[in-house]
Amino acid sequence: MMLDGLYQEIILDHYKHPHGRGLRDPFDGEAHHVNPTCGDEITVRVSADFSDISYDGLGCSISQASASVLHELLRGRDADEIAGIHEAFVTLMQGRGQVEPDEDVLGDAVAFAGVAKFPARVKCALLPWMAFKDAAARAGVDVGAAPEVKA
Amino acid sequence: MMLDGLYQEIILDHYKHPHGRGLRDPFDGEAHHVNPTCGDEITVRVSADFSDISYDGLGCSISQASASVLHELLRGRDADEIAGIHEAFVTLMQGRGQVEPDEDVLGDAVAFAGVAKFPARVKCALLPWMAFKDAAARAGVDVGAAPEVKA
Amino acid sequence: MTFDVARVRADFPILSREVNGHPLVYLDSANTSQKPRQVLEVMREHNERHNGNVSRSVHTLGTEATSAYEEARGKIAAFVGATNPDEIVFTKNSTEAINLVAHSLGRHLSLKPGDEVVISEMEHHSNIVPWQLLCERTGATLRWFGVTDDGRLDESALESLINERTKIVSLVHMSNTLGTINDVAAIAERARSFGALVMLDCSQSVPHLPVDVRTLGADFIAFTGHKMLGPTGIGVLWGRYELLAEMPPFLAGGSMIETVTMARTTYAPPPARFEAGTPPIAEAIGLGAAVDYLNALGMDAVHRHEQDITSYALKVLADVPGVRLFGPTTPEGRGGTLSFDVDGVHPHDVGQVLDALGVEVRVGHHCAKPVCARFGVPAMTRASFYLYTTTDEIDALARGLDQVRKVFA
Amino acid sequence: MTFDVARVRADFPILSREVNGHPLVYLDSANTSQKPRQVLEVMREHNERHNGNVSRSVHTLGTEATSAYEEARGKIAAFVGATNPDEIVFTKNSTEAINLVAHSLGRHLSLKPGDEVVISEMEHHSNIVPWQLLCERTGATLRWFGVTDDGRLDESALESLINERTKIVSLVHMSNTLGTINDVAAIAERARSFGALVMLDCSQSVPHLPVDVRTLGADFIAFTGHKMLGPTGIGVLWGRYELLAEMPPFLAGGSMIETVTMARTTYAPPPARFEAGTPPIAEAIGLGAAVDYLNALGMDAVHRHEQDITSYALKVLADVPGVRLFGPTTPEGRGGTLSFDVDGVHPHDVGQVLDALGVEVRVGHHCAKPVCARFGVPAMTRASFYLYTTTDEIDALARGLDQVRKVFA
Ligand SMILES: Cc1ncc(COP(=O)(O)O)c(C=O)c1O
Ligand SMILES: Cc1ncc(COP(=O)(O)O)c(C=O)c1O
Repeated sequence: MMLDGLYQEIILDHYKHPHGRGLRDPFDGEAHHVNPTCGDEITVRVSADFSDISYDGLGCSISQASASVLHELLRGRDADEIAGIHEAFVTLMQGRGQVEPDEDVLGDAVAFAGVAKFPARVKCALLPWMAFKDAAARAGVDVGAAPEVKA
Repeated sequence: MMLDGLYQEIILDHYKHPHGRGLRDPFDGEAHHVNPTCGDEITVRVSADFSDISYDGLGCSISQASASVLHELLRGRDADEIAGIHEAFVTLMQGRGQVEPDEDVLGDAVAFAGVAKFPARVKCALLPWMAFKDAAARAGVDVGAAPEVKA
Repeated sequence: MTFDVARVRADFPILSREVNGHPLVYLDSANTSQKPRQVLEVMREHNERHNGNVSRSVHTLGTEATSAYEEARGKIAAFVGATNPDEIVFTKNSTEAINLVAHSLGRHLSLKPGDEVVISEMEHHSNIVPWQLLCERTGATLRWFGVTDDGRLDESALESLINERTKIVSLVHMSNTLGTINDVAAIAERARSFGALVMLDCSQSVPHLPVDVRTLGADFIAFTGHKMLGPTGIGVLWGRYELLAEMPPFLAGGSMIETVTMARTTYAPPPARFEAGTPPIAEAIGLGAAVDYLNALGMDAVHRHEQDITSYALKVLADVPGVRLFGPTTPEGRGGTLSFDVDGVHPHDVGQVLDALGVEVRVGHHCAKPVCARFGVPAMTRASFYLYTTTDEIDALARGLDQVRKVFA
Repeated sequence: MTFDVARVRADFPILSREVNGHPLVYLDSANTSQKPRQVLEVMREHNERHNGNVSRSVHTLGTEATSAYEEARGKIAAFVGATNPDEIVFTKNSTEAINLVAHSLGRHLSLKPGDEVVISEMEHHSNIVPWQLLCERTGATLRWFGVTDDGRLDESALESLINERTKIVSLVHMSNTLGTINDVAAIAERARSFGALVMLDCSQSVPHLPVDVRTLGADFIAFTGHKMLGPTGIGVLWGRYELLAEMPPFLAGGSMIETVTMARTTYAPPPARFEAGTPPIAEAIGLGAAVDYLNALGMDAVHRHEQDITSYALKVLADVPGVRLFGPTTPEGRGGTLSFDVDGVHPHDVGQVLDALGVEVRVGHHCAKPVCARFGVPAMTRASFYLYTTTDEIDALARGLDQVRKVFA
């Protein structure tokens, strides 16, 4: 696959200068996810009111930038908004490049539209979002149905 | 493979009118052999002086005729003669149709020359001979080295 | 539309060859089927253009291979009515699929003395020996359904055979010797009422009839690529996802793990958990193409064609003197696999004479010795049909049997 | 005669394709190799002319298929110096071969608490997890050799690691990540002195260097078809015949039996005992053709060519800024598999940028997480070579790495 659309400036920026990185206390839910094929790892912590979302991880530019964007986009929102954004991001990622992203909803995350055309990288982009969802569930907040993500 | 040479008159005769068939007492060694691919079975009994060789079995024309011929050919001979004939028969069967049989040594068994061209049937022809060899060994008589027969 | 067998045959290169100077009459499809050009071409194209290892690479070849492999999984899932492709585990053959369940489910259920596993006398060795070994390892008891004189599963002992001790029931869906198609609804229902799990050996049914796991009543089914127009080296286990998700791994190694340290390993979810090492990639893709081929004809049409051929063959064989059929004598509840005895002639000799005439049948115990024992014979001759079989070929078989009787008169 | 790499390349159809608008530069042969026309043609010919099931039929097709299958066994035996073809067991891949030994030998030796199994930190997951599971099943203890900073097997603890409790030692012959070729003579000798058995995972060595089981010092070796120009779906276990003959079966079913009743089964001698069900027939025949291909070139020549390429690549990579090599930095005692880190860029991103330039390398943990852990990285980028690799391709890799650094500057 050509690189067009994969390494958007926004993604590289978030990768090189991640926002909100580092695990912080206090938190209400934490989840650690691993991508078994490539070894990428992420830990996400959330407070039940989403006033903070902190994370740390090892991984490629896509997964790391995705975590940074998630932090920016979801922190401080309420559960309903978060559920909507979460669903929009998952739909975008699973759309094989056929889904038109809504910048009003997704903000910087629209930069990931190109990733959806790289099946091997979709999992990278989704990794922080899946870990976030689990962490939220452990904090007692349901942010929407689990998508079927193939390992 | 065409049938030329497989179903010789002699073989069909021995099959339809087997010589010396049926298990008899007394005996000094007995062996039961099975061909796992086709289910053919044979039991052979020998007295240590080879004054009798008796057998019973279930199987195709080739294996049954071979037992009948073996009975005719080996009964009443001494161990050395038997070892020679045994070896000649095994060599013939494993020769892929390239070995010229010696009628003075093999008698009716020369009719099996054609069988050697049918790899799937060589085991049928050899079955009684292998059982005989084991039975002789159990009677305390060694009639030659075991050939490598593929199951 | 009638089934155009001539057009089907044109897709199978091997069917135009000769054997011993006669046109090939291939009546051994229950042993292994022939493969259409379409399947061979897809595999060749894969190997020549898209070969890479799966699930391991981000590169283009690896991504193409992975997509094709997973697409095949999806096609095969749909073919047997599975709604979730992840319920399809690729193995090397049916036999591995059954062994996988015997090992993994045996551990999952912690089988122990007092527990019972139920099979039948009609099974292929591949659905007998894995359970014998499981019982040896665990101390569980193996029990089995008998077979009636007309070759049907004998359900008369159902109530005593399936009881509160029963943990696993594994039965053949269509017998590879008798041709019997088992309606296992009553057995499966009773098994379920005692919480036992049900496996069906569909090695002979999936190739020949529409099979839908949603209505079959089974928890697991096994089938094998080479009997359904696909290549050798590929088999399939379908299992209910919740069950697979609870079961421990069987074969272990690359690609089935979540994370590995020297001290401890955790495992990937199904199907990856059960696909250790590099899978038969081109073979899975070939099987996907076989399923495309069968779908294009329609499994109903394939089955109908075989029913027609079977009816014809049953009539023709009934007229050959000295032929005794094992198994159902009418086409109801049976498939196109006819095993028989020729009076006074050993099956080996029957097969040999037929082969001299280009007619390829299987002779022997058909990996089902207990069936032979049940009918008191050491071996049988078997003619088995598929979508490319013609009535002319049945006639050639009958002429061949006349020849057999002449040689051994 | 010099090795004519252009002529070799002409035999591999895939090498003329483009990837993302660039000529394919395939540097992932340690993952899976490409296949020459000659192998694909033999398989096609088999499927189109001689397809039948093996070891089960007297008919012509079955006999032809059986002969071809057994001939392949003979070729493969000769290829690794085995004098008896019956020491070759066909499996679906290396992973199955290792699992077979772990299960069957584990039972044969009645492994129990107090016994020890020894592997190394350099193993592929397929030579780790089967032994972990064996130890779980039996209570035996798993121990392992470490890896030195320069990527060699650390034999300093040899005396404590191999002792009177050691029952099985299983080591990789050539590492799939570090490229290290292990001379296991000292370890094998010590193992033997305590009566322990030695298995070598030759998945990476048999494809690339002359391997002779008569001088290797091992009791079992495993290797896999798809890494040595053969098809997917076929692997090989070689074992000393006397050992195989004593070992109980692993997978059970058709073709591995001597006789079966419902109550009890006896087993065929090796190799049939370990080949349950319909084997990967066409795949074994394809692997036989791959061996013919390698023999025609000569494994010495293949190895020499790869040594040349490796020397060249080691030099070129040493000059790329920010590249850190894992494993031996000189061509001595290593094969053509180079894993490295690009400073500040995750391997996934390295691989993606290279792929955009048509350069196919593997990125990730290479099914060897403990090696990554040993060197303190979650993943590596790996370029691996074979008989068709050219110095131009190494140059393309170096240019690609420059591009990687530009994108992530
Ligand atoms: C060293 C080593 N061992 C074992 C394996 C497993 O081989 P396969 O995946 O063919 O079972 C591989 C390759 O994947 C390998 O490189
Ligand atoms: C009913 C049945 N079960 C299992 C098998 C085993 O299939 P495979 O040999 O492909 O594992 C066969 C065919 O050989 C069969 O007919």
